[in-house]
Amino acid sequence: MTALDFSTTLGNAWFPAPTFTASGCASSGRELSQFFDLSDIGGVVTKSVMMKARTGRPTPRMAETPSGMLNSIGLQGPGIDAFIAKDIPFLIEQRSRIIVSIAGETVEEYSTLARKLRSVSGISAIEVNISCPNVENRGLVFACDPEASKRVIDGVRRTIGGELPIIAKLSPDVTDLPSIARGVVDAGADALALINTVLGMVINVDTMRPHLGGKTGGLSGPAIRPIAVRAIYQVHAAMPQVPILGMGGVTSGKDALEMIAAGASGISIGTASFGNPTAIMSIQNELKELLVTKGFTSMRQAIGFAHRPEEV
Amino acid sequence: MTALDFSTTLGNAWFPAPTFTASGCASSGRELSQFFDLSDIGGVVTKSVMMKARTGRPTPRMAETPSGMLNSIGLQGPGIDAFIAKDIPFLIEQRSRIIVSIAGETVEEYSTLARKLRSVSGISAIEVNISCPNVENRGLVFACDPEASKRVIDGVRRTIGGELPIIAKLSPDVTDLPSIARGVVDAGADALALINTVLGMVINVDTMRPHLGGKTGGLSGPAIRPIAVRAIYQVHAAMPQVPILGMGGVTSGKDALEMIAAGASGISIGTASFGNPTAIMSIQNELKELLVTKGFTSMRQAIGFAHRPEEV
Amino acid sequence: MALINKNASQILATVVSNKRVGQYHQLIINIGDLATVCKPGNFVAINVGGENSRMILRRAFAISRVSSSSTFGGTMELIVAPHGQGSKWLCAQNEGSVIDVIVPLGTAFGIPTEPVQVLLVGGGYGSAPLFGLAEVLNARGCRVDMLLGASTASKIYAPMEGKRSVNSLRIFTEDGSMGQSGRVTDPIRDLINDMNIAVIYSCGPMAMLSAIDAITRGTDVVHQCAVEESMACGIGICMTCVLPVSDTEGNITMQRSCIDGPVMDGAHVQWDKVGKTL
Amino acid sequence: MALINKNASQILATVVSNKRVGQYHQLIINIGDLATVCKPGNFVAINVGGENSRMILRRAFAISRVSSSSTFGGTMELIVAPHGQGSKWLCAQNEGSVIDVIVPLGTAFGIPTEPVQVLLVGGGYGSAPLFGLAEVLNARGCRVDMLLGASTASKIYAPMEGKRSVNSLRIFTEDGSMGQSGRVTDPIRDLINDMNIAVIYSCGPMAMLSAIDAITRGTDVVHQCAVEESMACGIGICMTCVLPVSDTEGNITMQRSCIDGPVMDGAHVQWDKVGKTL
Ligand SMILES: Cc1cc2nc3c(=O)[nH]c(=O)nc-3n(C[C@H](O)[C@H](O)[C@H](O)COP(=O)(O)OP(=O)(O)OC[C@H]3O[C@@H](n4cnc5c(N)ncnc54)[C@H](O)[C@@H]3O)c2cc1C
Ligand SMILES: Cc1cc2nc3c(=O)[nH]c(=O)nc-3n(C[C@H](O)[C@H](O)[C@H](O)COP(=O)(O)OP(=O)(O)OC[C@H]3O[C@@H](n4cnc5c(N)ncnc54)[C@H](O)[C@@H]3O)c2cc1C
Ligand SMILES: Cc1cc2nc3c(=O)[nH]c(=O)nc-3n(C[C@H](O)[C@H](O)[C@H](O)COP(=O)(O)O)c2cc1C
Ligand SMILES: Cc1cc2nc3c(=O)[nH]c(=O)nc-3n(C[C@H](O)[C@H](O)[C@H](O)COP(=O)(O)O)c2cc1C
Ligand code: FES
Ligand code: FES
Repeated sequence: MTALDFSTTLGNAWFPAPTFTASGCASSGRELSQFFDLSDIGGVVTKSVMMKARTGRPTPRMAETPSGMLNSIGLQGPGIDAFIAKDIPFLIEQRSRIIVSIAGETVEEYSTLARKLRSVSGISAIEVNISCPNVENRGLVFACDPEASKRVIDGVRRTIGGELPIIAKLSPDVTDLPSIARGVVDAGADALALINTVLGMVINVDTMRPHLGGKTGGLSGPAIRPIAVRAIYQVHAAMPQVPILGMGGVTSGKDALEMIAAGASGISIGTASFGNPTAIMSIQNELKELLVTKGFTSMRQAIGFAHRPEEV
Repeated sequence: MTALDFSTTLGNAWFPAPTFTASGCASSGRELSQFFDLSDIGGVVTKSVMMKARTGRPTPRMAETPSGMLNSIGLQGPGIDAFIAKDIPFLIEQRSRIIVSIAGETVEEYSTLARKLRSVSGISAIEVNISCPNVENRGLVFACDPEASKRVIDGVRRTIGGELPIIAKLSPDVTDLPSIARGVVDAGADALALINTVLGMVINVDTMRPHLGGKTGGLSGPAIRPIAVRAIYQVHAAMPQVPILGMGGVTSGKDALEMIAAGASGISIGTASFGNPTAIMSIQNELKELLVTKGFTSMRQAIGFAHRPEEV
Repeated sequence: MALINKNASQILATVVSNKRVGQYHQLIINIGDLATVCKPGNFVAINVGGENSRMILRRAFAISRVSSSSTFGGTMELIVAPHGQGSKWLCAQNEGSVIDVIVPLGTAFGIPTEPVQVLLVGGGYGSAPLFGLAEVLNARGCRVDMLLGASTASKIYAPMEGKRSVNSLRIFTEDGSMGQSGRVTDPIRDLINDMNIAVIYSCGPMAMLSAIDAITRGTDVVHQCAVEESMACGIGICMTCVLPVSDTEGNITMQRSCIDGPVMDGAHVQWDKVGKTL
Repeated sequence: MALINKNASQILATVVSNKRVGQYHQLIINIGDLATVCKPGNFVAINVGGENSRMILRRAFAISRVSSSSTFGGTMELIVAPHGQGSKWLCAQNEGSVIDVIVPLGTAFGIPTEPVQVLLVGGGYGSAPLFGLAEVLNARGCRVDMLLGASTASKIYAPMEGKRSVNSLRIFTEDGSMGQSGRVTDPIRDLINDMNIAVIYSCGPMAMLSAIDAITRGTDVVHQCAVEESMACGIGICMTCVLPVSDTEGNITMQRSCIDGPVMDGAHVQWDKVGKTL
């Protein structure tokens, strides 16, 4: 087997592998560390953390759908202080690369979270999950509002300074994704995470009511993969220089390669880990093998390959 | 079995059953008529017809995806004149209720299509497929542009007069579906068809290029059902008085009931017919049985049921 | 807490037998040496639907019993109700089928260090893990009494050989088709008063567990219950399976039933807040 | 045209046998009386992946032969290459498996009314429908010569008994592992010149069909080819399976290979425009 350079970069952060957990699908890594060594993957993207501890939405919080699932967790979590005190040290001890995902209810809250993280060492990047309701604007999701998206990223950028890469995580539930993407890049995002879940609903025909406690939920898993690939392709076409952390239904090395060819520099694996705790490890191995078989000597050569004109 | 009133209305059009073909998934009915009697279902929604004959997009035009498929047909069709001359008479002969779907490239073209159809008898309603690129506005899809959507429906309404119900078919690929829906209803739509396909892409990892000739395609089938149910629920919550023709991944009577509970007055069945030519017949039978089992005496009692406050 | 699954492995396991028992299927599955690390109260997570399945999530099943046989090596027993698509698929797997399981998962029942009197209460297939538990308790010298309930006779799971480890077994059906007519919770209050019960172990529908909690509240009886919530991952990473639980300081937090459970202290679970916004 | 499928039925059919033949699987499937309405060139559409399948579309397979046996009633034979998930699933179905098929579909090969000389050209599993066709042509009194080609020996499907109905059979492999080394299209031009061939019947990869068209163009030889395009529905309602075809007036339209085909007049297919925007 020829030597394959499997590493990737997101902004100025370097990772030995392009395969990450997806935020909210690995908690803070502790549970998965019982199934594989966290330092063997590209990195852990932690569950979006907010200022205060949150209990989240009522149950049921999940519903399986054809080749997918809905979740409505409501960002249950310990709050930023407990997270920094307990979770970061654990991950550092495991020699895991860390991407911290943050979520807020106001533009200000995002900046405050960034301020708290600024002085924490051992973090490779910050993922800013803007698919949250903005309490200052009728609960309209930040990521669905170009202006609010920009303000959030701008605030985080100013607070955090120029060092730590900022990955803005966008929602696919918008009319014009490339323009939202351009807005947050202009505001200071170094990279983009695509895609967050798609808004969905299941009605329980026994009760004839929405099945989830939170009524609507986020659709994830293989069902949404074609939507994710399209989103990555569209955004990469518009801004080929901006690195993308791709996600949405990746379950195999082939799926990961699809996203890389569409324009992703890294891949997050979420729902697949629910079905198989070691999914990331096997996806990593399959992806490596595929790249080598296809004659690539570095993963990065494959990024955005699908955009090249066909050789005749 | 207690008598069940299975009929429904969309605007002032009455149908003996709430189950229809989906536009583009039954051609003009001829081929399916070899598998069941077209007069046994609610009605046939014909493939969106344009002014001129069109050859459509290059092949491959389809890709199967997990629990779904992508298509990129590009509105291949015979043009309105040939359609009126050949397809309508066949459907009338079969005693099928007919909903004609129209598609245009300009606001004007939609009105012209409506004018052509105004004098044709035997049509129950017109479905206006506004998920088409607007050549007058950088190819931006009408349904993604609130103003253009309204103008199309307004033009069709003025041309067609007050008799024939207009069903505006919307795309889910928008930030704020209820507001687009409200716009077209204000402009004169009597009902809404929800949802058209979701924009997606598959990359062929052998060629490392987009698999479809048209690069992107429309995602349909069970994979998108949770998105469709959410769309119907949202729009019905905003405008409970506006009838909705629901669609997106319905394959069973249970799926149909989910959509009815979310707020649909009728159901179109598309992709399911590809897997099973008699899908509509079985869905109809299953839905009837479910409604009776649940004690409904009329389908219409179930419309929007999921919005009612829970009895305690 | 977080290392609760350190013995868990994902393996391809062969179905050794599949028998219908009333409305359930008894499945014996070969899990080799993993049988030795399974404790009563642990569960397994199984891939369903085969290779091309549209079902992407595993299904959880309580381990009813484990044993090591010379023919098959270590095996585990599951009692499965054919409920929806996934459990129906599992019930359709015949001898020789190979299934993908993760085992053992979750927090097991706590076993008293002293030979105390205990009461085991099972509802429906919830009785399954109680027989394995009874063996362990019996070996500890505990007096083990058991109550089983269901709506009807065919939903009572009470194997002959299981009765060996219990001092008494009473059965309740709502329609009176087997044992006494009534609910399995009916006699508990009297039993607590009449006998010196230290621990109640329960497994069954949430309503049953909650009813037992209401009975034990204010008494000295410890209530170890195995809860059942919808689980997407079964290993603690998704946060779908949560229940409101109070900690020692009385703070209520949402705890994961897959990893902080399924066995929980009934007195800590906030039964009235399950499924509500906190 | 549109009533091409009036004999088609959706049925649950039992697999009678499944044998490996080189790189293919030969499946014999019981379709009862429907066998009597199947014609050479027709195809079947099969549900794949079982009840919980994430594969929602049927897969198309050419009917290789039909026969009526006293033991099983009418059966059809398919020759299946285990290619992707769907065909692999089909190849894994054993004797006794019940599968959901729609049969027969599509336009069959046109049979000459006179006993003319014909050439049958098959590539890979494309040879499958040619043996059933040869029987019919032979019965009509036609002289039937056959050329089969593939990349390598294990991809040649040429059953012993199939040879009964052909006057000659020549095999070509690209790697020379069976028959002559070379392409199946190599000898066609000479054969047309040397023999009085009225019709070429072909089935195989699109590139092969297109090459045959290039050879027959300008000659009197009729080219009946069975095309293969990705099909979502197989019954003419989805418009995914189209090919550019010229009508008698020379207008080029996109025709459905499932219903206006799969057998088409090779001279009408616009081979250079396949997969292009018109
Ligand atoms: C810890 C635990 C132990 C269990 N032990 C047993 C057992 O020993 N025997 C047994 O028959 N069943 C047991 N169950 C329930 C079993 O997991 C469900 O019957 C099964 O998940 C239903 O899946 P399905 O595909 O048949 O139904 P579906 O209706 O298709 O399920 C759809 C989804 O909802 C979830 N779901 C549905 N019903 C339940 C439920 N009642 N509880 C949890 N999740 C649900 C499933 O995980 C699935 O993702 C247990 C569940 C848990 C959480
Ligand atoms: C009229 C017709 C006759 C055929 N006859 C035979 C036969 O006799 N023996 C045989 O082995 N195969 C035959 N095929 C091809 C067979 O249908 C494909 O091998 C099969 O569809 C591949 O499915 P899969 O799930 O294995 O592959 P996948 O790669 O999973 O297929 C994915 C999707 O692409 C489509 N697709 C992929 N490859 C092809 C292809 N080559 N042609 C058409 N659609 C494709 C499938 O329909 C499916 O929807 C025929 C195809 C057609 C259209
Ligand atoms: C249970 C669950 C919880 C999630 N929580 C978060 C979260 O806290 N923050 C976030 O940015 N995304 C969250 N996501 C979205 C995922 O990170 C990911 O974007 C999405 O699920 C698509 O990837 P997948 O199909 O691989 O899961 C969550 C997804 C799931 C299924
Ligand atoms: C092959 C194909 C062609 C379609 N063509 C049209 C069309 O011409 N006009 C239209 O309004 N919708 C068209 N649609 C969308 C369907 O009418 C329907 O909205 C969508 O497929 C979701 O329903 P389903 O999942 O039941 O297929 C098409 C869908 C498919 C799969
Ligand atoms: S099931 Fe995922 S955390 Fe419990
Ligand atoms: S496969 Fe659908 S029209 Fe031919």
